[in-house]
Amino acid sequence: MKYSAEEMMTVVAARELRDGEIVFVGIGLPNLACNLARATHAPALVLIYESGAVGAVPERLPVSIGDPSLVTGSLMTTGMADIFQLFLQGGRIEVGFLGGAQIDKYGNINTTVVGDYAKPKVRLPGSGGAAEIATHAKRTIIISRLSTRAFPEAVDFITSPGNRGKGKSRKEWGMPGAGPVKVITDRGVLCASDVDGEMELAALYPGVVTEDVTSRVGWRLRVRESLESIAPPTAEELRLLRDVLDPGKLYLKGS
Amino acid sequence: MKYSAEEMMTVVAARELRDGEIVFVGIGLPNLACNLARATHAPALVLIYESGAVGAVPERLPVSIGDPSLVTGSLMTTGMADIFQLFLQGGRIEVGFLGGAQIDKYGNINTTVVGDYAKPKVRLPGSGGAAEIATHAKRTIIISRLSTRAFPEAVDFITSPGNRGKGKSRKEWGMPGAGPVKVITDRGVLCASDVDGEMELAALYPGVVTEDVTSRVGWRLRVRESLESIAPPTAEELRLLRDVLDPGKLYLKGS
Amino acid sequence: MASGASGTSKVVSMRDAIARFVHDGDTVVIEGFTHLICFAAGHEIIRQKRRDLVLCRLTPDIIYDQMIAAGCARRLVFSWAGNPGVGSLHAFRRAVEAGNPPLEIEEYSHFGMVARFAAGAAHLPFWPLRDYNGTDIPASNPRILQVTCPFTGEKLAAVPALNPDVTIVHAQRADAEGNAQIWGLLGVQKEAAFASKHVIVVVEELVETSIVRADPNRTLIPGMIVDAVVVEPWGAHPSYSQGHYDRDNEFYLAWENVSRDEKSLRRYLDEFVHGVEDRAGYLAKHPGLTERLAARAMMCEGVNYGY
Amino acid sequence: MASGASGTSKVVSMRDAIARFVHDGDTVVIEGFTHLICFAAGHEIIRQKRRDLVLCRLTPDIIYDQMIAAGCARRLVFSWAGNPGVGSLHAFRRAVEAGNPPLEIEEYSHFGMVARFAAGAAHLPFWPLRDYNGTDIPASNPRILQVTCPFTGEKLAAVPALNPDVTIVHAQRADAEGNAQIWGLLGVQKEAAFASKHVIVVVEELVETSIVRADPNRTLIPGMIVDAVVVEPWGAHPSYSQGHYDRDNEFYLAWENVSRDEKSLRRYLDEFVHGVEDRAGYLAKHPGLTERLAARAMMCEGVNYGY
Repeated sequence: MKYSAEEMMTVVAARELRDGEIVFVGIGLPNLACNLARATHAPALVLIYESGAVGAVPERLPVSIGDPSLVTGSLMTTGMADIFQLFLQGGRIEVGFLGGAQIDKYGNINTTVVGDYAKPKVRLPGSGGAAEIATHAKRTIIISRLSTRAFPEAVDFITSPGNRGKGKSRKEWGMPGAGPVKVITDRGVLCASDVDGEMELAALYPGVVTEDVTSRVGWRLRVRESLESIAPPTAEELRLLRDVLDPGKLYLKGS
Repeated sequence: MKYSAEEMMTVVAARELRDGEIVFVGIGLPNLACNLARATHAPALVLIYESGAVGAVPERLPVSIGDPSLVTGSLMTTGMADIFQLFLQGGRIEVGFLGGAQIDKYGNINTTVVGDYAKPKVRLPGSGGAAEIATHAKRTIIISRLSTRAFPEAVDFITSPGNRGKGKSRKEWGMPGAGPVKVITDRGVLCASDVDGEMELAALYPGVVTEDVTSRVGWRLRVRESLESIAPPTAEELRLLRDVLDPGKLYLKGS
Repeated sequence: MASGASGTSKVVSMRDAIARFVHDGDTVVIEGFTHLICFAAGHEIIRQKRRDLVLCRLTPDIIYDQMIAAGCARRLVFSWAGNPGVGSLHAFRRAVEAGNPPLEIEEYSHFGMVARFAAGAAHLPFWPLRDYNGTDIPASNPRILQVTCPFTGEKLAAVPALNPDVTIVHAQRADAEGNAQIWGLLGVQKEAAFASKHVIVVVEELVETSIVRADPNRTLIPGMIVDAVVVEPWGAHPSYSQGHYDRDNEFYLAWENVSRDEKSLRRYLDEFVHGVEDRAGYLAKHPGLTERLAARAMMCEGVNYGY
Repeated sequence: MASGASGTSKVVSMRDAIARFVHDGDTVVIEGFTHLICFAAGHEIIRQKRRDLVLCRLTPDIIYDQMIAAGCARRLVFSWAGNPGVGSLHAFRRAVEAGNPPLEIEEYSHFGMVARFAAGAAHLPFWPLRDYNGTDIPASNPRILQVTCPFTGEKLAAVPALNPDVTIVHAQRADAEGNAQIWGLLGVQKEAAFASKHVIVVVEELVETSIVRADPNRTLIPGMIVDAVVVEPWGAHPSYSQGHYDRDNEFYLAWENVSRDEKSLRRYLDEFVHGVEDRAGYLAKHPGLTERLAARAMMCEGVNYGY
């Protein structure tokens, strides 16, 4: 069965989630991945959105993180001070999903500017809640398509902290969470080194060879000795994505 | 018409309130005074209780500051963090009522201990929200029966700050509110000096002479040159108190 | 700490909840400002003879007076220790004035206690507040310090985070996973629960999750931070539950005489705490109580969550 | 600042509210996270040609993009400047990337903005948060400093209080004194309103005070801090009001093309902002809108406030 890169990324992200976990969700693929996980192995997943919805069960695919469908039927809807102070800073979030225009070898993410901050070539939206998710979630998972532009050795601006930045490790900075443990790309998965937090190629998708990944990363990517090979989406996963979860192709545009 | 000391104190306190003011209310006489003011010249008074009820309109006399009748029909019921941070510290409270076991010449109040803190002769309940009311309300009014025991020159323990304490004036301490501007007693009213914040005899009730007050205060009480004489309760004020507001003599026990 | 959603029920008996989550030496919070004070939990702690507890609460109220008299407490952290609307807590006073039994105290104002819970809930080491200038409060408590504002140079009071081992919250209703809804006075229950390693939610009514989900703004405590749910109607008596029953003011008035004398207090505990097995037994000893205090219906309208 | 209760109505037209409470050079907040963003107020500010405003908001959204394009803003204080779910705010990008028009920016994360409002509301000079370590954010903004915990010695991030001249909050309903009830997403509206010198509440429905008093836990903003009440149904379009109407996603998608070109953006403002007198005129230009977006009914049950 043929499938798209987005479908594969969504499936891989869904499989990362364990039943009952508390997930801080953004819009787009992470949202779909959570829905897929809930429909398969993790029915008790708790979805939290920075907008204030806790335990959301949206009846439609939310078009923004403040979609009314996230509120209706949620377990709790509260103010943003609670979300950032009690849930995130309070250490209650187990998994956070992040993406960004640039991701570097330590998983630092830039969503602020391309170029110089004072005179940017491209002005991006900025942090939103990403800096806090990256700081406080017990672990974060980055999702991004590979390209040398998106994966420079060092990002132009660190919006969300990775495993090492500004000369110190997360531990030295005293950051609570474990940081970005994985980067799910369109060709394989990078995992953070236990030793120094650098991202290493750890798994490949079907039909992908090592060079397909290393050539699309802007630094000399470390490759683990034994690479995992990740199973393609099952027929059931694809059926759920295509027929149930995103039949209007709101997120899976390329499929 | 005869009337009791409590009735007079309640009437004098009620007259201190201006229509539309936001009043932080305790239980007992202040509560009754607010109800009397609402029933006479100040129908738009807003009552706030530290328990979280804002704009309360209790259908019965509340027996505690957390009485359910304060919630039912209130304009807003919220958590105590809001009450202390947004309403009190936020500077939204115009008048606060306070009482205490000991009140000194600067309006410092003790509700903590009689005697030494570590080895108290009498252990009192402590601050509750009184320290914050005294610090943040735009002005406070103290209500207390006179006695040399209740009005020592210096209190055993400053629970709620008055106009001068621990060697500094309110202004030097940087306290936002004006502090205790009046002490309403059972025989007359003391007012804070504009110069140094010391309480001075400013007004007498009908039939009371200066010595009736000065002899019941534990320091050499300053007496203003021209003493106001305060009108007794009107027939209407007494009717409201006795027939409408406290017919069961819950607060006006002595009447 | 409760972690994630079990998908399974957390409903247990009060006996099991206390046995499992309250241990000798623990820092324990039973919160609720006048409203929703869980006397049922306090009584079970007394029955299970817990010792050396650090009891924290803004207003110790009658329930902590009973726990102090029963010898459960090593230390009291509080901001107003009285019988609200009545007068003294005499067991507390005997402990502080005469060391009978010995009791350490650690004292704040209400705002100070609120701030300690807020810091604990937000995983901050301290909370800043404009307070205590010109008072003897900081000198009486070495845990009240000052913090300097990095912008203005102002010195503000600071209190440290309070992170209890267990917080017990009484709620009008919750589902089996502990998603708890409270209306009326909210006190500091949210902050105390989020600050705590473990949370026990005690409810008047166990409801389907669909009831909670129908009005998510009413949820004060999410099930993800709750360890146990105990269904205990009338569990807050003589405190009250808005919409269920009124405060038993007669009881508060009577406590003055019960607690003034050590022996009569002990007789009270013998009969109404040790002398019963659980809350049902307690209620059986109060005939007519539920009729006397049951709330009349004053329903508000619902709102529209549609889109 | 609104002071006390007038006992009289604060209801005025949007034109009068903006004329009276929004002045050139003011620090202005129109809050609402996705939900309840008061476009009607933003349009009136554009019509009244306010200049040199310091616009603050977590997510500038389309409304601030329009105000920037219209030349109202001197400075933008924010944490996420995008078209939510779509992409860029092009007027904002033109201003920042090409100085067209010139715009100062002051940038935080969401938590930083929440914390600034929280400090302002609580009358504290700063708010502490665990944030920004290992990032370039503090170096880009001199108003992010550090504060030292007096108990642990830890260094935390600190942001200064934000106290706007005026905050505009859209609510589902309020009474004539401005006691406002909001359900669904609450954003930072409470903090922003309490932090502000003046507050304008704009409502979908003006209700009797008895409706507010029937469910006091639903009140987010008390009338005592409100200066003006404007009744403006559909005033949040293309944003939404839970229980009244859905978000107009088509509009958000279309904005990408409208705003990408300076001239087409100006044509939009000419037709839909300057070209109408008020919200009624705006709605008249969108036939079928109310039918397309009206919410279906999903009422929750009420609760019992009796005792």
